[in-house]
Amino acid sequence: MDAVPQIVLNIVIAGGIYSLAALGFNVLYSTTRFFDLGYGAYALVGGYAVLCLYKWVGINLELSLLLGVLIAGLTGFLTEKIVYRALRARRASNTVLLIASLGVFTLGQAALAIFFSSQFQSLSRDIASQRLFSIESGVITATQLLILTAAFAVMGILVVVWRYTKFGRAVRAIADDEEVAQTVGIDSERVIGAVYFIGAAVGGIAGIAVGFDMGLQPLGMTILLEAVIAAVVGGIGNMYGSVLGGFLLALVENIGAWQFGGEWKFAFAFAVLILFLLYRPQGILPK
Amino acid sequence: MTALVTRKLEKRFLGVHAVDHVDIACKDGSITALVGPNGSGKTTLINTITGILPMDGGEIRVGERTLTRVRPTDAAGLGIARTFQNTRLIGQMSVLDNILLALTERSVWRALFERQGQSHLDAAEAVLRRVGLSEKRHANAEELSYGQRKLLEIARALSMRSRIYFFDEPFAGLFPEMRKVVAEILRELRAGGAAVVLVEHDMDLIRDLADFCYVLDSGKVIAEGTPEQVLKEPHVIEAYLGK
Amino acid sequence: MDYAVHILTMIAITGIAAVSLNLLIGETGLVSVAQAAFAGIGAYGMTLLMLHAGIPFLAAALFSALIAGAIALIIGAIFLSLREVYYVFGTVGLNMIVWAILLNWDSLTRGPLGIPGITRPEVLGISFADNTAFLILCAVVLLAVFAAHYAIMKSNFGRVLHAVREDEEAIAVLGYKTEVYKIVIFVISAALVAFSGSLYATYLSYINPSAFTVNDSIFILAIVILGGLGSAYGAIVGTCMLVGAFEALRFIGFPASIAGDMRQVFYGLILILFMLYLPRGLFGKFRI
Amino acid sequence: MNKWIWALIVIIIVGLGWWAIGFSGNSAQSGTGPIKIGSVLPLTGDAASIGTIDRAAVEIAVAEINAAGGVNGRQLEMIYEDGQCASTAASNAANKLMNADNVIAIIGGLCSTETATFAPAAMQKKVVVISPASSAPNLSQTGKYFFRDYPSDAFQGKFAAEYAYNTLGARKVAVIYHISDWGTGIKNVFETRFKELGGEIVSESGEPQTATDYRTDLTKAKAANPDYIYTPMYPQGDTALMKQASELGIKAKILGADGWDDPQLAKDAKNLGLDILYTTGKTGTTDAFKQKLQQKTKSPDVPVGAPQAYDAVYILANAMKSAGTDPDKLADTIRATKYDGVSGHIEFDQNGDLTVADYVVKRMANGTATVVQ
Repeated sequence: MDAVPQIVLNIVIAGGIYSLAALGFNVLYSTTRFFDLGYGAYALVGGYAVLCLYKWVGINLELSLLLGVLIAGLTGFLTEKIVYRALRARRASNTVLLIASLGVFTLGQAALAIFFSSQFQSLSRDIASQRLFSIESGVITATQLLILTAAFAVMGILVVVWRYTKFGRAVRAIADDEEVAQTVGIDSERVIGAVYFIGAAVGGIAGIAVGFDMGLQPLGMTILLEAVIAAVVGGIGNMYGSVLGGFLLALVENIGAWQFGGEWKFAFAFAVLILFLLYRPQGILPK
Repeated sequence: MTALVTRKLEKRFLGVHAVDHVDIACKDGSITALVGPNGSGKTTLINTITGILPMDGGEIRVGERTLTRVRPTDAAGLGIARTFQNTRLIGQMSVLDNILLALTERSVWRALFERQGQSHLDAAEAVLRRVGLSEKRHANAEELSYGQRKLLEIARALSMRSRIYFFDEPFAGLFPEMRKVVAEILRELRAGGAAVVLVEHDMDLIRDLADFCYVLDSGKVIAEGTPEQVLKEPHVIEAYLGK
Repeated sequence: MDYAVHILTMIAITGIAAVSLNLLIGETGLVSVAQAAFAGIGAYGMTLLMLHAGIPFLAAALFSALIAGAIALIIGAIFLSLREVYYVFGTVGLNMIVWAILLNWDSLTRGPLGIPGITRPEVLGISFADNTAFLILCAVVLLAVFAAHYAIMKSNFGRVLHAVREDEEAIAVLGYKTEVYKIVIFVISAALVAFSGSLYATYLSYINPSAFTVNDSIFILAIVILGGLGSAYGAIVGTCMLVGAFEALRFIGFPASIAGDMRQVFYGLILILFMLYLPRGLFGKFRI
Repeated sequence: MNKWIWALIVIIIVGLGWWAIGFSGNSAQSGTGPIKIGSVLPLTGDAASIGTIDRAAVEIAVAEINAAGGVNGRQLEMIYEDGQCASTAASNAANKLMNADNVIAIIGGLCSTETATFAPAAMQKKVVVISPASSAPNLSQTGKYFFRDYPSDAFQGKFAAEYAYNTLGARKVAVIYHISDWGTGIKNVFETRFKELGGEIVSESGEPQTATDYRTDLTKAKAANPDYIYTPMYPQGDTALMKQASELGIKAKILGADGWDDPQLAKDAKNLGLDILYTTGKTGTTDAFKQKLQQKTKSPDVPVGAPQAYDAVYILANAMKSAGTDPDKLADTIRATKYDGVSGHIEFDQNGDLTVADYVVKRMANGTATVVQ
């Protein structure tokens, strides 16, 4: 079975992207305890921002990547400021916040479809010039390696920021109990705004990764589902968990696709999620 | 006959014992008071007994059944009715409907095919008159004052016609003449053979109503006995006044 | 004239789905993004029974509603023990899985090719081939669902649902097995929406998985939010506006090329703006 | 209580409003005014990239006919509605065209999902339907007023199977296909025919139309080391498939369907080191038409259905010149039409399908696609 190395590489490649998506979602959910479905839109904004800057305006790659991530972060920040802050100030219930976030998702996705058309567009300018690295009979391209390193780099940065900086402590305090954190003098509004910026920015990186590796379409549901499943399975509130969840999800999807065909990929991913929700809702690695 | 007994009941929050190996007994036809300063674990104790909070250790014996786990839906089955320190009523529902919830059939199938009968309405009318809320019957619960909401919760508990009642600071926020009505209701329940558990920190009420008394401090029972005995004990006074 | 009949028929069919969803979101506070999945089960169930087993429309529709209810019973029992937010995400997953099954189980559902040639119903000897007659049938079924909604909410069961909506634990302490109540209303709602699927199938005479996606569930959710939580007639008004008003856009020369996406933008806006400024919706009776 | 009354008012307004619109739109086609024709194509949603360009082709044809005096002096008025490649949207769109605009004929459904949804109603309403791209086999039994100048999958699947087995000598074929009425349709016919000839399908895996990750499917296909990989997929899936196939170093040759007939794909395939063949309709697509289309859409794509849509308008116009607007006469005239258009020679059988559907095979090499057979 000479395909095994390639399958392993497929899992590793997909795992990288899923981990990035999960890390961003984990940042948002573990702090605000709120399931923001709009996350799917922030990720897409990242990808499309780079498409617009890099391919249409023609800015050089590194700058457009940076701007793309910032724009995605800004989208998340503004959405929190305009929509969610008002709702939270009114002590709105989780249901209200969830429905509003579903609105943000639908609106974001449709707006992108109008501006960028619903056609499939790839970010990589010249498809063929990838430097390839072959391990046994499996092959991985330069972009994919870059995405992998980005995933672990982002995880590392987040772990360091969350654990060792004053900002990180403030975020964890809010994650435990927002009121208590406020009494201790943490300006929770500003911190949550910053957390939203970071979470959406990481989501943007994931969107860009998908754009380069496979291609962009104004369908945010795929990346949203992957992010949520990986984050929950891996363990909400635990950065290592998100990366573990990302690779686990990639493993299950690829094995499922291998044995039963690609069309059942989503069904498998959801089956895993539901199993975890029932028997281990806190995920593999504890908070 | 003791209606309900707890043996080494425990409830921990992040390792801290809110309820620390508590043994209490509530006899039928008597008013048992749980006394103690704020934050001594009185409310946590009855939340654990009535299943709102899952217990972390010990057991509860009701009649001959011994339980190490109580879920909220089990409370009524064990013959327990209760009120809450800060009321948990259905705010956007009328006063009458809040009472009917306690009167009508619990089983899903009967509920689906039945509407409240005249007997339910009469019973509701009676209990609302008893707590002086008759003319408020069509108002939404959230429109009532704090005291009125407390009374509505007491009325809801009465409608359960249970064997064991937990009242969590039922007198808070009531006008003096309503405090007399509630005290009378407690005495009636006791006379009717029910086991009444009263959480209160107003010593005059305790001396007036309670047959037996447990004093709690930071999750432990530090004294038990009749109100007179308990109030004389030095460490009780110190626990009360010292803080 | 026939176009008006078509739109009113679509309003009636979608209205059935909206009223049944209101039982969940409006009355019980259970957000479900799987209504289109159960409509799909109803549509495919009825069609397969009618075409392969030769069962007449009415029996097939009733039976497919039972099938949808049975599936809802199993799914409900599993999902409703999940915490509120995960439950909602479970319903999104359910819709994705049902759509994937309809799309990929070629031997049963012919997958993307869909099932053509669904004949118009013959109920009690009356043929509903004529569109106006079919509209009346849809209106009757909508009224029946509306009446069922009214009866449920007027019964003791309805009062308990409203209590579950606001403070489930406080009601549990009174001795109500709230899990069972939630499962039963989940099953009833799934069975009722299956009828909208059956009517949709006979009306168009062709069904295909593209009509039962998560986006369709989001559309019905937007209708109920617009119409107002906790009011059946609000759901119908919401349907009139979102189905009726939107079709009118075709006449104002709204550029067809972006009309589809503009609708999605509009649904998104409704969900956001109503949650911000009018959580009760237009005719809702419950402030979530 | 007043809420209830308000709700009733809104319901009545919307209901009556529709009733009124219904009545006003009832103006039958007056003998002299412009002839109203409808078009249902996916302008948004999954197949929007193809639908928008097919619409451009229809616009060019209508403009040309009107410039040349229209039909017996009457101008053609084309009304475009969005089918979204989904059944509910297509039904609403077609219903509006048939019942509010009272169109004589409809050019469209691109996806078979759209056509299969509104065609039965069109047959009842005696509206002629000419579909430029719906290839699902079951549409052949639609009815008297249904035509399609695009070969049914049955032809293309069979042709590809025979070509692969006889000419290419392939014995073991892996299949990667798009799960859609078009993709699944061709796949089913191809597999049955290929097995009849004695070939073997070594692996089969489908992906939704919007999928972007084909790595697992390719790995599975590679592991079965087939002679050829048959890929009936839409253009966007082909781009991703090619890229990932070259990344995975797939050596097996690729045989595509007409979804690959797209100049952009040929350019992308230039230096991917892949041997790609694909079958497509024998379209003598004149370069003149391609220029006109590319100039109007400002995009190099000439996707599936564009030439057919252009021809469909001409066939309809020519038939109306002699048969007028009576549906039955019109249908019989179209059925008898023999027309050489930009999409090739067109003749209809009694089902409204093309009688002759011959295909060519093209190979993608250094940036362009050249006919092989």
